[in-house]
Amino acid sequence: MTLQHYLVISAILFTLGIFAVLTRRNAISILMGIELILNSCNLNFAAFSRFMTPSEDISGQIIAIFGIVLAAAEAAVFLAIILAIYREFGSIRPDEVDTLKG
Amino acid sequence: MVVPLISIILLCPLAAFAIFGLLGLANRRFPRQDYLSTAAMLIALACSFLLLREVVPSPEAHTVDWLSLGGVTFSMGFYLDSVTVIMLIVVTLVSSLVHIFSMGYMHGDPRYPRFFAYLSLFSFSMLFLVVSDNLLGIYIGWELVGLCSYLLIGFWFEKDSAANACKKAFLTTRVGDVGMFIGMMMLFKQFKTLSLYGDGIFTRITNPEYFTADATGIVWLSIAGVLIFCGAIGKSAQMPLHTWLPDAMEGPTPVSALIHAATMVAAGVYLTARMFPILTETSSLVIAYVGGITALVAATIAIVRFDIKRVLAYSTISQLGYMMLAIGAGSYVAGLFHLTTHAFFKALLFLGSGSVIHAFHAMHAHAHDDEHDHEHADSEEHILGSEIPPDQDMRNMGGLRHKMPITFVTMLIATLSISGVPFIFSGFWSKDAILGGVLGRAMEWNSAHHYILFGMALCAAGITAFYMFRLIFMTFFGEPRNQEMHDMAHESPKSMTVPLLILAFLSLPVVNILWFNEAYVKPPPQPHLHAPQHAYIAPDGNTGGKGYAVSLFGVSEAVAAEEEGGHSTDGTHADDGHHGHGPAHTIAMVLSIIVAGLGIFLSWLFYHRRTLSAESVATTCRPLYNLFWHKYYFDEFYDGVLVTLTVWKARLFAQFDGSVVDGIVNGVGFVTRDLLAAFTGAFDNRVVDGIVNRVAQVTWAVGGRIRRIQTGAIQTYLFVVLAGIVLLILIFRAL
Amino acid sequence: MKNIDSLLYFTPEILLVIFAVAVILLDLVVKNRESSAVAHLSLVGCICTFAAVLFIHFSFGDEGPISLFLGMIRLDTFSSFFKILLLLATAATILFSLRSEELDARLKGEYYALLLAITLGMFLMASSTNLLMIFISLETVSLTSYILAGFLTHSPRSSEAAFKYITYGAVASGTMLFGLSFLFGMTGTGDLAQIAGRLTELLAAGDIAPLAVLIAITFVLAGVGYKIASVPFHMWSPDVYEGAPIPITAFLSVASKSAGFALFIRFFYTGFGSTGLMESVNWPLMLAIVSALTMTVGNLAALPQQNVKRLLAYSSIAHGGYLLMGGVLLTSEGIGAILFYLVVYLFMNLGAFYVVVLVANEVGSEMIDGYRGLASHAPLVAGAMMIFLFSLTGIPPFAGFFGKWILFTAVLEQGYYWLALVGLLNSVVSLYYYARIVKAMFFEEAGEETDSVSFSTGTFALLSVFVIPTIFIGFLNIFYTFSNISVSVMPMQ
Amino acid sequence: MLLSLMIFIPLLGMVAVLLLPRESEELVKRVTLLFTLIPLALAVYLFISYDRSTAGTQYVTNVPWIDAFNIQYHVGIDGLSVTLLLLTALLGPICVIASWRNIEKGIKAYMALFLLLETGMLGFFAALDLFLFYVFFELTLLPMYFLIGVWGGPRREYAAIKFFLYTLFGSVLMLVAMIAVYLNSNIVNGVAEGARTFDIPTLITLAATQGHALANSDFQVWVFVGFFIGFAVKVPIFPFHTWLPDAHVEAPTAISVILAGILLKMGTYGLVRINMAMFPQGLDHFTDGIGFWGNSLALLGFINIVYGSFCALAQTDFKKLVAYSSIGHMGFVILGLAARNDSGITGAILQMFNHGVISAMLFLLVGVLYDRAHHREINGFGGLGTRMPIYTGITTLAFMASLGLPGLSGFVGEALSLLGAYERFKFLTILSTIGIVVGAAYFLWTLQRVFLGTLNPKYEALPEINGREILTLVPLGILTIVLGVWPNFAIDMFRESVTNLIDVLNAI
Repeated sequence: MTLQHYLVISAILFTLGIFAVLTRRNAISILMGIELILNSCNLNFAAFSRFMTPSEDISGQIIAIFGIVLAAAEAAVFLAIILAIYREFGSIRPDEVDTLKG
Repeated sequence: MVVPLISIILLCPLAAFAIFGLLGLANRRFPRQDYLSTAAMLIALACSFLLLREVVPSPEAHTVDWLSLGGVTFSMGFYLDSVTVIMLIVVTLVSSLVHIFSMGYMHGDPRYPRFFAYLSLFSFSMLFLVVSDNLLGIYIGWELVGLCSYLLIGFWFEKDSAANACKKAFLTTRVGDVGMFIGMMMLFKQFKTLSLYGDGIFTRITNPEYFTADATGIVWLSIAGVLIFCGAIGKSAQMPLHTWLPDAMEGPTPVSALIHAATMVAAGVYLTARMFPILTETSSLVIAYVGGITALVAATIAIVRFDIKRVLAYSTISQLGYMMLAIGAGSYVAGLFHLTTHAFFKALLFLGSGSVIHAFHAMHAHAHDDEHDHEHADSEEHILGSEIPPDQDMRNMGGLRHKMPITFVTMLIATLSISGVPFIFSGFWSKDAILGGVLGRAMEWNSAHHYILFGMALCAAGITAFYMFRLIFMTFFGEPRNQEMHDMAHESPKSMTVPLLILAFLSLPVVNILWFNEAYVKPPPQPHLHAPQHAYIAPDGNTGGKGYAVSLFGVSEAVAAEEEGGHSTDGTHADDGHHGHGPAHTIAMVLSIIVAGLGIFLSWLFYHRRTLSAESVATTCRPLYNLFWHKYYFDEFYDGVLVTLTVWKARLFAQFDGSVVDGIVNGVGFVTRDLLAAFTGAFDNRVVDGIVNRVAQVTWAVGGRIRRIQTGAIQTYLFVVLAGIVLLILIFRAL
Repeated sequence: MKNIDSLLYFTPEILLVIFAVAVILLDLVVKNRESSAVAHLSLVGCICTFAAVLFIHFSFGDEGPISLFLGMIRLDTFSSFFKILLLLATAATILFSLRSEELDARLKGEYYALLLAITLGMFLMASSTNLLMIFISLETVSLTSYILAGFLTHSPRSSEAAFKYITYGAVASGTMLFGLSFLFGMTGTGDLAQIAGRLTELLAAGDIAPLAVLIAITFVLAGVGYKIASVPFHMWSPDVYEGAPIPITAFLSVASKSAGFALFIRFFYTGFGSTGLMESVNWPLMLAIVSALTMTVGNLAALPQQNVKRLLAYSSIAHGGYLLMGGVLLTSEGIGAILFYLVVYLFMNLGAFYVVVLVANEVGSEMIDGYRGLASHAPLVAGAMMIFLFSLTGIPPFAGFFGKWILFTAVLEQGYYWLALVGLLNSVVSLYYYARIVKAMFFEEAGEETDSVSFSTGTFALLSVFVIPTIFIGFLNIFYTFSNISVSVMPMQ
Repeated sequence: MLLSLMIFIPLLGMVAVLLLPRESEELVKRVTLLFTLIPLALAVYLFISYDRSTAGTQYVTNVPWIDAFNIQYHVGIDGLSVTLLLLTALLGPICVIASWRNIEKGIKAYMALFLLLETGMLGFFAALDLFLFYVFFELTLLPMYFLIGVWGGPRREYAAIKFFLYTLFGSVLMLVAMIAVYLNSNIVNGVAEGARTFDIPTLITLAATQGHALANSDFQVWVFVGFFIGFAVKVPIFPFHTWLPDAHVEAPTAISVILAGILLKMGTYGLVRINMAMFPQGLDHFTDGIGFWGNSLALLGFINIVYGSFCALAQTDFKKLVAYSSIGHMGFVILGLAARNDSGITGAILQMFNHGVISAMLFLLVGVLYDRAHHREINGFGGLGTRMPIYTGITTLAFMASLGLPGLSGFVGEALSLLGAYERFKFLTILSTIGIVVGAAYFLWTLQRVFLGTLNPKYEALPEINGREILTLVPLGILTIVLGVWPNFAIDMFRESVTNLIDVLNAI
């Protein structure tokens, strides 16, 4: 497996994530899309750090680790907010949450 | 000695007015404003007589810096020569007499004191105009007298007719003044000064550094001269700006006598005379023609008037035309001579008519309610819209000579004088001098122009005699036509008759000869005209005087002598000058006597013997009568233009935008008002302002659009983000 | 510098952490729900941190920039400047929150703790010089602000704001992270300065395509642009600002914008500042266009607004555009102008929001109509608002004018005449909507007869804290010099 | 020092007024009057003690202000500014007296704003540092905005914001030009040397030195345009004038007086002080009489004169008529300046001063009538001459002065401007004289419709002008007459300055 493979995969992940975020009619799926995006980034970092930098330099992997942590935190907050939305709007369809506009 | 005297002359009337103004501010009145003003005038009169001696040695200018810039300096000052002094005396004299007359005439008017204050202001302005030594000063006085005439014509401003008349007068003269101002600008650009004497225009014109009298130079100078003359056209009511003067008769009669007969309207002549040195052949000719036409036309109009004051008004216009003609034809002295004589007898005529009007006791009615109902208002006048107040309608008069002898006698003298009855009446001499001058010029140059001009002058003379006697006959002779008014009539009080007598005395030649003697009036040289054929206008100076000094004993020799004097400067034309001019005055005198006699005789037949009936003549030559009656349709013309323009306006706005725009003025106004003003006004509202508002609206609308993108749906936002990124990348890929 | 030694220089941040924890603990202890002890404690925290920042600045400032934690964080006057700015904003927000009635009394502890936490995150944003640190700080700030935006329970608007905010923020930061990953990949390092060097070399050598760099930069811009709400990454801000509690809106519009600019400046100037790079990828021009768009969109969209909070949201977008102008210049004058403008903006914008808080408390409305006749029954407040608004417009003699003036001088100096003209015409447009509020306050009468409101002296004291600087900053030398010193240390290729 | 005192005493007055209790209205008015009378006294002192024999600036104060940009607090007066300072200081108390009765609500705020406005105006005429100049220029905006917007007529909000937007638009362009000048102020032959500066006298000398960036003619043309638009809005010059009628009609009397009397002059003063003195080459490009651009400035003057006059002729609202007449009269100023010879410029400056006095009178008079009849429809009156003779008298004086009757001040300025302009632009000047006739037309026509004719029965009981109103009018009336009779009285002040300016203009 060469760097290109990893990059292609992460690119696909990223695109899928964006696609999900733009099209899904369910807040949870949007969250999943976001997770895909973040993970594609992590994959990138890991891959780059493996192929582009000297093997003793693992800063890339470290970034990836942090990325995972932050993604988790983000997911937590997101879910909490989705709960609030559900409480207020009785639905988690993003297109129904549009009282603020103009 | 000169400066203090003149200062007194100027300051007295000014003070009289100032006192009124200042007290008026505090809503107070000087107990006897009339005495105050009259006293001021009398002092001025005395001083003017003192000046009579002062001036003789040599004309001189006394100036102070009035407005000094880095480069140029405008000075104000007095210039004192024989002409100035004559004008001073004429003005102060007539003015004082009018003051006295008014005490009787205006008695009991609610604004009695104000009237005298205005008179004082006017006298001041007029005197300032007369003594000024520079164009700027003249212009200042010029406008100030205009203001006074505005105030005095509109003195009974409750009458709409008066209100209209005063506005018309101011605006019409203002048109002329603008021409004058343009002329002043031209002169200033050329000569870098507006002073006339000292190191002024008249000296710099000889200085090649400022001006060279080559072809272009002369053309330029002619234009400038004519433009300056425009001012005179306005003020002296020459064609085509004469229409305001008859309307000005809405003012009190003493005002008509002082301002619109004796002094202010003569200011135009005075100005032209002052500018004599820079008048070129062309501009002189223009002036002469304007004068001649005016003289003739105005006279013909006067024939058919019934309003006693309007007759006099038109006669004034025509006489002023005479003076212009004289100066235009180079008879400088004759012009000024006629100015002075005319000042007296015309003032006399007006005051006389005033006393007649006063006799009808209608003055107060006159002042307060403008009655539109009186039996004599005939249809034609309704059409014209200008009704004759009954107390001024000659058809109400007649047979007054028994009722008011003094008025009758004095007015008769004046009439004889104006009609040019030889030899004991001043009018004869002055008018004859003009005729002689013009004919002389014609014969000497044998120029067709001057023959034509002479013809005009002659006809005018005849017609003048005719309508003046028509006035006398209709007013004082025959049977009273309106009995109850006739019964009311009575001789006027002393305060009014005394001035009449004095003026009558002044209408005798003797008095005038006192000034037009030997070394007195001298036509100034016209230095820029060095071409030989102009030499006759550049005499050595004392000739003008000589002519009239001896004129009592025989005009022809005198004039011959004058011409000789004229040619002694350059021998070239001495002979034909002699031959050409010897007979000139004789012929002129004979002819003038004949036409005058003819005129008088005819009017005797028409209006006294009634062997001939005016009506029948009128009907036989209807068109001509109508022409005269409608004053050559001048007013109709102006109104017509106005109407058509109004129509255009309507169409124009129909296209401009559907509705009639606010800011369109209704009612009759100045010609340009309805069209241009309303147009620009609307343009300002709709277009200029409109554009601005449109910009605002567009901005706002765009704001609205941007708002709509903000749908509130989060996924739209995200899509915009992605789109934005892609767009940015694409754009900068391209760059 | 090694980690242990770094701790000394890290005192301010440590203090913030300590106080954040302390606030939570105190909140557990205090039983009385009404007491504002917690808030005051967090205020004390701000003050202590402030002292610490000043102490470190004046004791080590002259040693020049110090890099801490193995080059993760950089301590220099630039960061100190922002730290002070941010602390002022935080303190102000805490005071607002004390006076704001819409924030309900429960959950106090967390609220203030979060405020301190977000401040910490911003501190890091202002001073981090490594991709990792940048990303972490950005996320810290974002996550906290999501929570704060949705802090109003039982308020649909607040929740919706939070939802939109997090969705938008997550995608934006995700995109940024993707971009960062490529930067890392191309250069093999996380350190900004080294990235700059490597990129230049590689581009010069032709080992990488300019397009790759362009894409990376654009992705990064997505993250940064979202923080400073620049077109086309601005669309979250009006909704969030409108939905969030007013103090938080104020905080976001000032503090997180400032932090965003700190990050932006560091990132772009250190990371992409090399001339070689700019030859291949002309990002200043890109930013110039972005800033022009941003101010225009912000101002035009603000015109028809009826809700004052939303109006101010758009206005703050517009101001982001003005500030961005300074960022495209690559001159110390440009950055100096940004810093000075941020100081001014802090005072006038916070002031405006404070008045919004007060009016919301009294009238209970955020609509312009609610401001009708304010001048008659609360003249001082109305007057203050008038000053803030005209200062935002940039009318002399208020500070806003001086800020704009320095900004435009810097822009013109670089010959961006079109940009300056756009900016100035925009400020003319902006007058219109600011004046609408003034009009409502001064020219119109209150609908129903409202008895004149009496505010506590404390309110006026706090108000004057914003009014006085808004009037006088422009006339004082010190601020110009301070902002200039702060940029003197910026590495400029 | 004296000058600074004069500038900032009204500001002090503002603080004092704000500290007074809202109830004691009489006290507020008195205090305001006091704080406007002090500057007047100082202005008179300056006017008397000013050394007329030199063109140099006098009473100079110059202290550094913002070192970072080398901005100084630099004030001083030359002949031009001292004249306008006197005018400003004179109109101050007059307007306070004029507002004594007819301001119903918020008299305190009104007076405070008025004092602030006065500081702005005084400072503007005295400023010698470009930045300071601009700050004062803008400082007049805010109070004016509120004075129109709060105390104005029915459409006051529209008028106020319109005025504000117009002026701001103009001044941002001016700001660009100003910054451009600042940035180029230290560049000689392409290399920067020394510090940049905002100091007006320095800049003027720099702009005249060979090889200096400011002396580059293209640069001058562009900067000239920038400043020109800024000032043109204030003057106002067609087509930037449409704010004026609205603002005038809506503003309360005293404020209209200030608008017409002072604010318009700020525009023309700026033209003289900055555009002409600092950018002679730019000026030359627009006034050298060659081609369209060479005549453009004179053309604008001509348009203002004729256009303004005709618009005035079209109005039926008394106040709007006066407003448009102002546009017409400012046209003479532009024409005179375009002539750039001593008679032209002197005429323009005189016209500035005289128009300040006369239009002030006119607006006060309109106010007097409005306070009594509560409308301004010209056709709604008639025959008032019988009812209120004194008022009629004063109005006639003002009208005559305004339509340029010789012997009153209006004439001197117009005549000189025209005389000067004719030397450079024959054709346009001759066309402009139309304005004189039209001017006479609309004033006389108004006079007739309002005062002459039969008395409108509605106004049988109209009270005569009272002492307070006369008190506001008399000083102006006296000035009108004095300056008409003895123009040197004013010209002595700025003759040297004008000569100096012309030397600068001829130097290029």
